Amino acid sequence: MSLVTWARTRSPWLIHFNAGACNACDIEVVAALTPRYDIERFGAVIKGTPRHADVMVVSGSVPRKIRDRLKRIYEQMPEPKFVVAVGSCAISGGVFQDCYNVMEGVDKVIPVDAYVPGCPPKPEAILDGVVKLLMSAGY
Amino acid sequence: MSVLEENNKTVERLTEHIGKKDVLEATVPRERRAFVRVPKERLLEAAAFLHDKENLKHVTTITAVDTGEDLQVIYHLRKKDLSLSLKVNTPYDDPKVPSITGVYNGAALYEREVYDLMGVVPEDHPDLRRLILADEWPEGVFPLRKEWDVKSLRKRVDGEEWGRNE
Amino acid sequence: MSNLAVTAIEVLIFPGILFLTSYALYCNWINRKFAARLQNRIGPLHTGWNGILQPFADVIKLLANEDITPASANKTLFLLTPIIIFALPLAALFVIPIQSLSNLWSYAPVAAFEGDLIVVLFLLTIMILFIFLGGWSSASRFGAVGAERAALMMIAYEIPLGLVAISPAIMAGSMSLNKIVEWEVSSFANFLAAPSLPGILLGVTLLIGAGIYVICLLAELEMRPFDISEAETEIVHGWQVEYSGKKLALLHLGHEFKLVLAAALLTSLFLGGPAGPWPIPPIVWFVAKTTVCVFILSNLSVLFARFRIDQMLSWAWKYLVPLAVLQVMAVIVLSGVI
Amino acid sequence: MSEREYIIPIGPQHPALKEPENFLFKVDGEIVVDVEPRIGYNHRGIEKAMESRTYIQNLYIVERVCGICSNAHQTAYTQCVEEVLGMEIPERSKYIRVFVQELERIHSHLLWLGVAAHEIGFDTLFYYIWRDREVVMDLLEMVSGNRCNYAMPTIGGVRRDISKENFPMYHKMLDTLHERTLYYLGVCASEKTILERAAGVGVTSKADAIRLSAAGPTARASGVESDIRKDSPYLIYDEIPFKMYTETGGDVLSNVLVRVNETMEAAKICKWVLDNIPDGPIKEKFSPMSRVPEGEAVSLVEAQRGELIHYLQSRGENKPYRYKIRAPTLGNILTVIEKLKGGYIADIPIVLAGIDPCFSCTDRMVFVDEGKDRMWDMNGDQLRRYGIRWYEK
Repeated sequence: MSLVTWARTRSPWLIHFNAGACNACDIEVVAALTPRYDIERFGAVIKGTPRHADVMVVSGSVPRKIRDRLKRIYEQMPEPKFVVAVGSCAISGGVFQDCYNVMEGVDKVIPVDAYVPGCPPKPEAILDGVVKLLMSAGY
Repeated sequence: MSVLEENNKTVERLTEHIGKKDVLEATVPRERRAFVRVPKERLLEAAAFLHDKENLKHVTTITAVDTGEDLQVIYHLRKKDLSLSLKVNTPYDDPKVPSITGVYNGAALYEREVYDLMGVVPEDHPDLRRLILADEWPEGVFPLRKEWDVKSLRKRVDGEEWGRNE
Repeated sequence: MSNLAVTAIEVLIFPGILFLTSYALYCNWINRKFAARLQNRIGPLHTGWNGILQPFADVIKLLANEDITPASANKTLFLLTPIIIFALPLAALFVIPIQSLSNLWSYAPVAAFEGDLIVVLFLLTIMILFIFLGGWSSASRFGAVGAERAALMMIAYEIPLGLVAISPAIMAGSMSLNKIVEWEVSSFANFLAAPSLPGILLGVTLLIGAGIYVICLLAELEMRPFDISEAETEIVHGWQVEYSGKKLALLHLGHEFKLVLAAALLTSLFLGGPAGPWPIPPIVWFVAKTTVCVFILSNLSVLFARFRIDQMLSWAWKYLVPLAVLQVMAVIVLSGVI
Repeated sequence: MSEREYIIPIGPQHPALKEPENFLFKVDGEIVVDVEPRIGYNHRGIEKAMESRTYIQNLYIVERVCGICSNAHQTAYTQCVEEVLGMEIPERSKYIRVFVQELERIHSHLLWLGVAAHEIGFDTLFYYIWRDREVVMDLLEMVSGNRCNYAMPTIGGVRRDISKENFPMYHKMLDTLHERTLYYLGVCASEKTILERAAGVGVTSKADAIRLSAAGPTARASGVESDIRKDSPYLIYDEIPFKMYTETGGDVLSNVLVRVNETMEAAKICKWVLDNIPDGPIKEKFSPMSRVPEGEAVSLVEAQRGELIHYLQSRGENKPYRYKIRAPTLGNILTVIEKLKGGYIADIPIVLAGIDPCFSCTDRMVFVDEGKDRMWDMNGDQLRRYGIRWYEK
């Protein structure tokens, strides 16, 4: 494992993007920051701007209008970049399949590296998803 | 006086004000709920009466329903102990209703919402833009109307099957 | 061994660039860890012992990341700003007395000259100008607002910062940090030998000065409650919003150098610098004292909510500036007595 | 538009908004001149979807209108359907619904309080509040099996019972919550930096709140006595002794005080429910293919963010003919625009957060307007123009 790889797996900076989620996933992502779960133990920090981030945590079923924004935010991230789809909606549209205004899954818009199922997944699961992604993302 | 009697009184007073022949339908199914239907020409009068005289100062929302024969617009007005739904009908080919934003300032966004999704045009609305609908959304496609189902809507808007492949 | 070789080692390795870089990363870890513990969290844990390598990993990762320059940014300025923000505090650190290589018990700085305090203060001010330019050149609206705020903030805290830093210099009768530290050591020894009322008064005055200084440093470091120029929830990351990859790494390192510089200045001006009782060498004292200073800074920064820019400005002009002026006047009066 | 003004877009991806939303602010230096909300980034087309699903399927989609007020939406939905059915649900299930609803109120208000602290840059308070919020999350998990989206109410009652052996533990946890909330009330009402940022910021007068039909805590913070639990009692709220809190300031601080007081009141309601819950069955039968007779119903529920209305029109099928949801946030958007005008950029996040916006609720029926092109013409300054063009990329 090279030094750079080591550094990357130890320092995932996240950006959280809500692509039309029902908020349940989002509050669980935020809960992962708080004292009981404390994602900073793994060196992960939530950043506000895509330029600073390595991993994008996306929740939601991607409604029609957010599609371009999602792409744009993804393109603004510096390489190498990873995407974690959090929640059933982000994976397949979940309960919103067959709604006229949703994309049914983040992977229809941008490449996804890890999926965290659940409606909503617990904060532990989100942490686990991020850590597993880093441990296995070709390193 | 019980709440139910009070509610009945309110509806009676409204009927008196509008005139019996113009109240097409008036029910008080249970306490704190009432449904009244008036012709759309009398809507403003009824709304003003309810706002000024009956103290229904709060507009909860506006619902539009595609009944199959015409469009029905339901104004949900509320005060303590009564939620009154004021209905008007308007035909497909001339889907205009008077705007109640002058009486109820809080109705501005709701009227724009029904304008977008059902194609109900509130006349004299102070700021009636295509605020909510996207620019690329085709003109004249109102997704909540019964003529569209999810599949045909997607086909019409995107020109192809969109999203999950069946 | 020529003198030149010793100086080269001093500049490059110890107590020069290498030491300062690792020390800056250490201070960043201390800051994060303290803040996390005060917020009931654990903070970095799995990277090295108790996460001590976390800042190192962050910097390495940022250095390896793609470097994006927005199409509409002013390329030259955008490139220049991180380099300057990285270099300025590093340069300023060379005049801080830490540890000399020629003698284990000496703490003569790498580059000392009469008036180096002025240079440090000047560099601190220049840095804000470059922050302003950096934010402006990124052509992002958040960047512009952040830059504007940074400049506004500078107007508020730069004056008390300078005034308070001068007061130990007045007592020492020198503008050299090294001389100020020497004066502190000797006068403290004198005071212990023969306590006097003016001595106590002077101590209290300088303590007030140190308090003002800490507040100004919080603003200088853009730490809460003065992180107005990079307020995450308001204007994303303010002037840093567009930087990524190597440039961001430089900005980070620059910020951490600034933290070290702030702690070192606080130590040198008010806490007797790296001097301490005999069998322990200056470097240990330096590390211990600056760690305490970082602790104080991070402790204060988690205790408050962020100020609004107008509140901060009016507050600084209403209370901080007059207090700093009074403090300096008191020091001048006392210097006549002693 | 004058030379000095320029436009700051907030959203749809912005740290202050945990949800995708777009507000366009015209600012003059640090002062906000005008605000234009663009809602619709979260529009999923739920109302249309509900018309093609059966009543039982709709339970789940209605729950996911919003993950924070999921129980409020489900309660409103089940009430609507039960009213059209003419079904009287068992007494015990009403108590359980109220219990979960009030727990959800505690969870939502604490969440909001933490986020509000985060918005004014007070992260320490945010972490402390969210740490204590985990107590109510645990409690909800024990009661329902999930931390969010509890799936408790169903048509005809509730899906799960709560067991008596756990009541002492529930009581203890509620006591903890009450005590911690009291502590935070003290912090919020006395800590100087919070007062500086919250008092007198984003003021709405009582007259404006009534005129713009503000709802829920936002209205109550302006002194409007409007609470569905009192105005139009549902379930067993007419039996529960509880107090409605109002403040007169209409600013962010009043919003905080109203919500914190409500949190403590909700804890008391939960304890009352535990003390008074009757024994009995918990649900009536309603099969997935059951038809609902022709009729219509309006259901009002006091969700955490204010008055929530569901309207159902049935035509005797096993699917609704028309279903309409209006979440409280849409009712408060006009109010928040009034609040923001003339304020500072720095106050935007806290004022926006002040109404506790929940756009995933709001946007089920709204589309987006990007309308970027308009901004181009309005923007004279070359550099700012660059900024916008960059934003487009």
